Amino acid sequence: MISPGTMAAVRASGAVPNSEFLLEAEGVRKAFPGVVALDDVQFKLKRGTVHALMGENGAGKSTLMKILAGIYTPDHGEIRLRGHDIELKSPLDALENGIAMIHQELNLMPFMTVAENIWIRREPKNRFGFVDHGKMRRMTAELFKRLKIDIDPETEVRHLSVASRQMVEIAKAVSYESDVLIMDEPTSALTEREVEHLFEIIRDLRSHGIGIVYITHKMNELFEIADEFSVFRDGKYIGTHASSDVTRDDIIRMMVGREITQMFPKEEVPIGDVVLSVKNLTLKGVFHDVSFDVRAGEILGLAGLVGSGRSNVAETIFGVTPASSGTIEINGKPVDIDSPNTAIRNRMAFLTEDRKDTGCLLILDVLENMQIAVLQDKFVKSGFVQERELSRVCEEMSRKLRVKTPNMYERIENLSGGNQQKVLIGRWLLTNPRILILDEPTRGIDVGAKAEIHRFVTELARDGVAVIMISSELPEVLGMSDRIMVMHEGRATGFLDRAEATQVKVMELAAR
Amino acid sequence: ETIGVAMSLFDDNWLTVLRHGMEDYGKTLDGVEIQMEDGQGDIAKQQSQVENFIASGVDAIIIMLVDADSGAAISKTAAAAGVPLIFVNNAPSNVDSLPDKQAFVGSNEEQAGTLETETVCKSLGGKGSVVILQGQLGTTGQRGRTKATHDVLARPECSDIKVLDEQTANWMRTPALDLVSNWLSAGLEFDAVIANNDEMALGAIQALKAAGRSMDSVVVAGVDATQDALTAMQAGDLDVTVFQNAVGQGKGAIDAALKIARGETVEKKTYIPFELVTPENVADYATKN
Amino acid sequence: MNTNVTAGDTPAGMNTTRRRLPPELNIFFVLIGIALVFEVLGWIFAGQSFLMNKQRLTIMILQVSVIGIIAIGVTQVIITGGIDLSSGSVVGMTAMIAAGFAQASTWGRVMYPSLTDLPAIIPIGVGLLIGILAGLINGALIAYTRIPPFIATLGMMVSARGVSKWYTKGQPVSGLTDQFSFIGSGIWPVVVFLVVAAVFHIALRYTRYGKFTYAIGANVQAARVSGINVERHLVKVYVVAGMLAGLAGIVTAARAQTAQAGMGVMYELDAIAAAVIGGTSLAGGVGRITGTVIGTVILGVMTSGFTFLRVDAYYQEIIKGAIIVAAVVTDVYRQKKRKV
Amino acid sequence: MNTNVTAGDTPAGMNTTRRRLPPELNIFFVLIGIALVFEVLGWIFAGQSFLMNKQRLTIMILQVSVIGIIAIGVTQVIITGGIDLSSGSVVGMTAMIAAGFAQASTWGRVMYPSLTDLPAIIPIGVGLLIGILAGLINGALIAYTRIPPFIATLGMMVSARGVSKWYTKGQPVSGLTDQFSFIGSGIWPVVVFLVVAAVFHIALRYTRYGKFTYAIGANVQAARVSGINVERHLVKVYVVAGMLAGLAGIVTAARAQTAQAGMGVMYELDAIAAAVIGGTSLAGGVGRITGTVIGTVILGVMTSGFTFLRVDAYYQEIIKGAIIVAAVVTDVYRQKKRKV
Ligand SMILES: Nc1ncnc2c1ncn2[C@@H]1O[C@H](COP(=O)(O)OP(=O)(O)OP(=O)(O)O)[C@@H](O)[C@H]1O
Ligand SMILES: Nc1ncnc2c1ncn2[C@@H]1O[C@H](COP(=O)(O)OP(=O)(O)OP(=O)(O)O)[C@@H](O)[C@H]1O
Ligand SMILES: [Mg+2]
Ligand SMILES: [Mg+2]
Repeated sequence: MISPGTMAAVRASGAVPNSEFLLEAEGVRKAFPGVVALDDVQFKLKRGTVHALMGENGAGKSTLMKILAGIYTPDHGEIRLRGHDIELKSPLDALENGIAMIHQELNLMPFMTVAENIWIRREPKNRFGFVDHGKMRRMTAELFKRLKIDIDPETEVRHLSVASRQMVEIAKAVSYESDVLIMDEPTSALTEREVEHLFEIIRDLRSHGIGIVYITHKMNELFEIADEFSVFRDGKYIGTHASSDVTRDDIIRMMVGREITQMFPKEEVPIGDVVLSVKNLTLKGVFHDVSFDVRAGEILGLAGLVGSGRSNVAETIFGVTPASSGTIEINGKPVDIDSPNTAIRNRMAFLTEDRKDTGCLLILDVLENMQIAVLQDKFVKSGFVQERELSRVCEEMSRKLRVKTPNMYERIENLSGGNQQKVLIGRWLLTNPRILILDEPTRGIDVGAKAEIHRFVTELARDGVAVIMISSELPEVLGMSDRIMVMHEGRATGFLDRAEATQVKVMELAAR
Repeated sequence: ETIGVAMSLFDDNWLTVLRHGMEDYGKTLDGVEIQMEDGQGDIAKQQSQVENFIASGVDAIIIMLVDADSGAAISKTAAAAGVPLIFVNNAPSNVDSLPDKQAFVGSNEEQAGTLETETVCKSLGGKGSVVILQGQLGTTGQRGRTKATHDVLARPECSDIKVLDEQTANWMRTPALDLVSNWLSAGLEFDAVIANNDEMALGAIQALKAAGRSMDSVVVAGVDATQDALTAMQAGDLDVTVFQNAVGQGKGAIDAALKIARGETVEKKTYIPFELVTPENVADYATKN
Repeated sequence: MNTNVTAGDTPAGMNTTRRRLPPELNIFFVLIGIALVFEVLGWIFAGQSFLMNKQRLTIMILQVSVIGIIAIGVTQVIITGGIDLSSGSVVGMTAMIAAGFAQASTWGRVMYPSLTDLPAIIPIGVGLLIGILAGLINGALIAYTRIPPFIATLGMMVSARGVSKWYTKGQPVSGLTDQFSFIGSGIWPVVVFLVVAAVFHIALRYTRYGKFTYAIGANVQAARVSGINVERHLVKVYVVAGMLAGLAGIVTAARAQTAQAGMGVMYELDAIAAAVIGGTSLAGGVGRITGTVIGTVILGVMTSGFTFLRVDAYYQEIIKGAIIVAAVVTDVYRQKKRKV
Repeated sequence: MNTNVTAGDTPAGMNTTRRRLPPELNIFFVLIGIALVFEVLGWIFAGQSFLMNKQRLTIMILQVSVIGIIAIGVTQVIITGGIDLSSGSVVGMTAMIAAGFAQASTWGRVMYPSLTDLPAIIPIGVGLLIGILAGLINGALIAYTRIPPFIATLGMMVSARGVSKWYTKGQPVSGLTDQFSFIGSGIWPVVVFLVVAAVFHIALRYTRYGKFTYAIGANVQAARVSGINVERHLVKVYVVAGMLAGLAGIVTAARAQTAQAGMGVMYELDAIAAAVIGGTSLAGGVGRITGTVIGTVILGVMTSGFTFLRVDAYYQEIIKGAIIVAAVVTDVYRQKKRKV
């Protein structure tokens, strides 16, 4: 085995040895308390290819990638870089050896500027040894120009939307000019336009001989960008194939171990009375004059580009950011929703788009995460929580949602992203809402679970729940909604009925 | 024999002299072991230290009270356990009704304030203006000494002396330095500084010097007669301080403790008087504290 | 549609054992370890047992009861992600004010000559009210003006200390009635401490109050979106902390049979230390009353142990600092080991 | 294919203006406000100007220079998301030890009779070294054992205070050489403070050291995956904080021309308060030296102002607490307003 330092030096000298595979992992095992995340898996990445990694939530994809990026050390197993055994002891080792990674959870410093975030540890210095902010800005601008990203390098990251942050992460990873670029669900926060744009970047990198690992739950992306793909299931390696050789159903079968016949199990259910009526809702400087009705049993889809204000409308309806003007009526009665507390009392539920910031109680366990909202008015007797009853209900819910967790007492931060999402959905379903607002409900969710969630939404609609669903995945919006409201720059630009809605029509309204 | 000594505070100059006095005297006695605890100015802590002494089975306890009024409770605790208890320096509020096996050896805080203020009054000729530097507010020394200062200034012969301001400098030199500097910058014109202790008096001297005041034009008084203070007095900066016989009090306390522990009787109250120190007699005190 | 997805097949409940091993077990072992070290050293240097002494066992807890009572309130505050620097000063302030209503007519200098020999319930009520008021101010400032808890409670710390000094211009308040002093006599402070601990152990684990406290500390935004009225809950938590500091002030005054402006100085640090030693995380969301009780007892055992072994006072602090660090290092290390 | 991603959805121009208006401007206005209040009250009650007095302006800063020097170190520590409770005790410890090497042979009771009249550089070097050592222990404990900074520095706080008491068994160390005392004379402490402030202002904003400090505080996970050696950097930051506490100890001893075991007690709180008033967030990632300097000066202005107006000592603390809270409330409120 040669040391990471030696490899780094070799790489720096430009005399990069040739071998068939850029990066190989073999016999890798990694266990966490209560879970074997990876069990004797292998993975081989060729240069100049995009290699997709597929698998259900919790299959171990991110764990393997984190091992390759030097964040976790495997319990055992070998990693070979350009044919040489290597031991990656820290992220720095990985970076110096030309392995860069875009993490599934965003990893930026909110109070620092975009430029500072990108060049951290590699800041250009002037001749006095001080950081040269001017040069740093120019370097960022250049990078952004090359990647065709339009973000001000001087903005503090905390002011950026999730999508913009994701683009910054991508730019940062690219800036390392590494040979191996790992992308863990880079598009989960992006809309079609940015996705296309990202693919352009990826193709360019691939043509320069860079090997790219690409993790996604979006099947269509796989066929568009990946050359080959590997599938993991329950921490085990299932197989590797060229993406041209297989069909979508084959892959799903490999991942899930069964067929998934119906992607959007939309059911026609009788539409009832207007449950939620929003009139001229305005949040100064953010969105204006938004009006719409949602009826019992109806699913209203909200479509639009990133930053069009869909999430803001949802937040305002739920009382997170109370409106500056306009009215909200529930069952025909005007209500003043000044806080989420009031919203819940009016039997609303709201699954937020950013599960890390506004969803998960990361350090608490699955049970506590699931029960927190329902405690507002149920399962509490004279202040005391009815633990046994509540645990039973929560366990039932997590079984129904197929949450993959060692037990209900596992910290939610140890769950894979998709499973976290399921717990949060469970949190809201427990409250038995009449109005359900879902903001990107299937972000980062695997195909099996996605179908599962869609089925739930359908069932709720059948039970007469009024649903508002925000999604950046057009097929999802088109597939699930009875009606679609399209937003553009803080205004509702149009409504489309299920029958008339098409991808093209939505995009026209969204980009107007 | 083991004697547990509960001191109110370790980081105070005069108390350090008292502490060392006891330790040194203890070493000269055969078979006597002294165990010191630092109450850090907290009466509850001190109370617990006494209880811990009792649990550890010491033969007698000497206590320098954080506050006079907490003496009653401690007195009760020791009496209940039958362990001899000597109050040193700071008299408990129940000093006139001490139970068996308990006694007091020490001084009266007010006397210190009285001595220093009388001298200041005399050197000002009964008129002028003064500022008062108080110790940490609420402590026995601050209360007793400040009260005595006011009492003296209320006497007819000193009634022309005006108190311009009184503030706390927490017994310490730097806060006193800052405080007096602030006073000077506010244009306060005073003829004397009466400080609750020497450290603060020394801080005042530094401030006055920094502001260019001639040290002859202002009377500075402190209490304790610490080494630094005596040096300052010899240099002509400090005008008045008050000597309190730390070594004498410590020795007296240990002797009393041993006597009671051996079943002998002792005086219930022993007052060791303060002594005035001025440039005239400073030489006599050079090595005493 | 097919249903048997592989996902839910780890039955929930498989690993319930993990919950049954509470994290404060580690620090409990540390406590036992420290006690045993003193026991062994006791036989070697003092020729007697450290632990087999009923009187000492009582004192160990007695002397930290007041710290413990505060620490329980502070633990809740820290779980919400806040901090309370004012508890020590509030102890002093309530001690002074409560004692003013607890004086016996036989005493020479009473504060309120017409209000002597009152039943103990009155000064106790007054003390608790003062504590609640202080907590209310802290809580309201933190919840509604959004200033950092550090600053709000620092302000209260400085101001409350000022109030204690100003209240009687530094004079101690003594000559308290026997009825009032009773709460501080014998092992009553220990009883108060343990009852309070039991009550809040239950409150934190089995009530909605507790669940909300943890949720706010874990992620305040998520807690808000989940419908918790974060502001109102924070006020409650600080009020509870204030009330417990008030209770601690009453016990302190009753125990010393006097109240003084300097009472409770730096207790806030000991209380926070007890909580953190006991596993409460200053980042919020994590902490248990049992841990805090153990942390408090560790402080008490150290104090008694030092006196017992006649450790020179000059060294006590140096060693105390080192033991606090070592205790937490051991805890962290053990927890890490168990995790892997 | 369309190229311009809509990402920069907050118009870029708006943000640049935000950048150009530094956040500490708010607290600067608060400072001005406080000073003006004293100015007006001065004319009313004292018949003179508060600010138009060169001497007072010097003292305002002079009396908080030592707090300021510590606060600069503490600011960096807080930016990393940590805390340093030991700074006050380290001031005391270094003052004692450094002063031992700064005694003049003319003094009666010197600690090291063979080491008198040494050039000032030696005690200064010793003091800085002691500070660095304390910081090294803090940093190493925090970085490598992963115990909370609160506990590590609390341990150091207690131990260092113990060391100061033990070092000379409570005796003050006096009779310092003129050369040594010089650093504490006149406005030299202010000069030291401002030079240190300038150096670390630059270090935090224009060096990698600074960038790493902010990065760790803002998101330690992100810092780690960006290849920063978090542990090594944390050690550096605590060493710097220790060194500055050491420097503060030297200045304190030089200024008082003596060293005493009780020096620096509670300075850590003032230092943290100065940093937090100046806008440093205890959650990490946010803070600036300029803000800390302003926070420090606010503390100084208050002290001078109280003496100037001859506010009764018994009320000073009550008011001081309220002003600290009000200053930060104003700051938070102004910042919120500007945001909308
Ligand atoms: N730090 C950790 N501690 C404990 N368990 C963990 C930890 N990280 C991951 N796991 C567990 O390891 C398994 C694999 O997780 P991983 O994040 O690799 O899944 P994934 O394939 O990336 O899923 P997703 O598609 O949802 O992102 C999961 O069961 C998860 O709960
Ligand atoms: N300048 C900004 N400062 C702070 N937060 C912002 C800013 N701009 C957007 N956000 C936040 O980012 C999130 C996304 O809001 P946006 O208006 O982009 O909603 P959207 O149309 O749903 O877009 P997306 O598809 O990204 O969710 C919201 O929570 C919003 O508050
Ligand atoms: Mg993943
Ligand atoms: Mg959104």
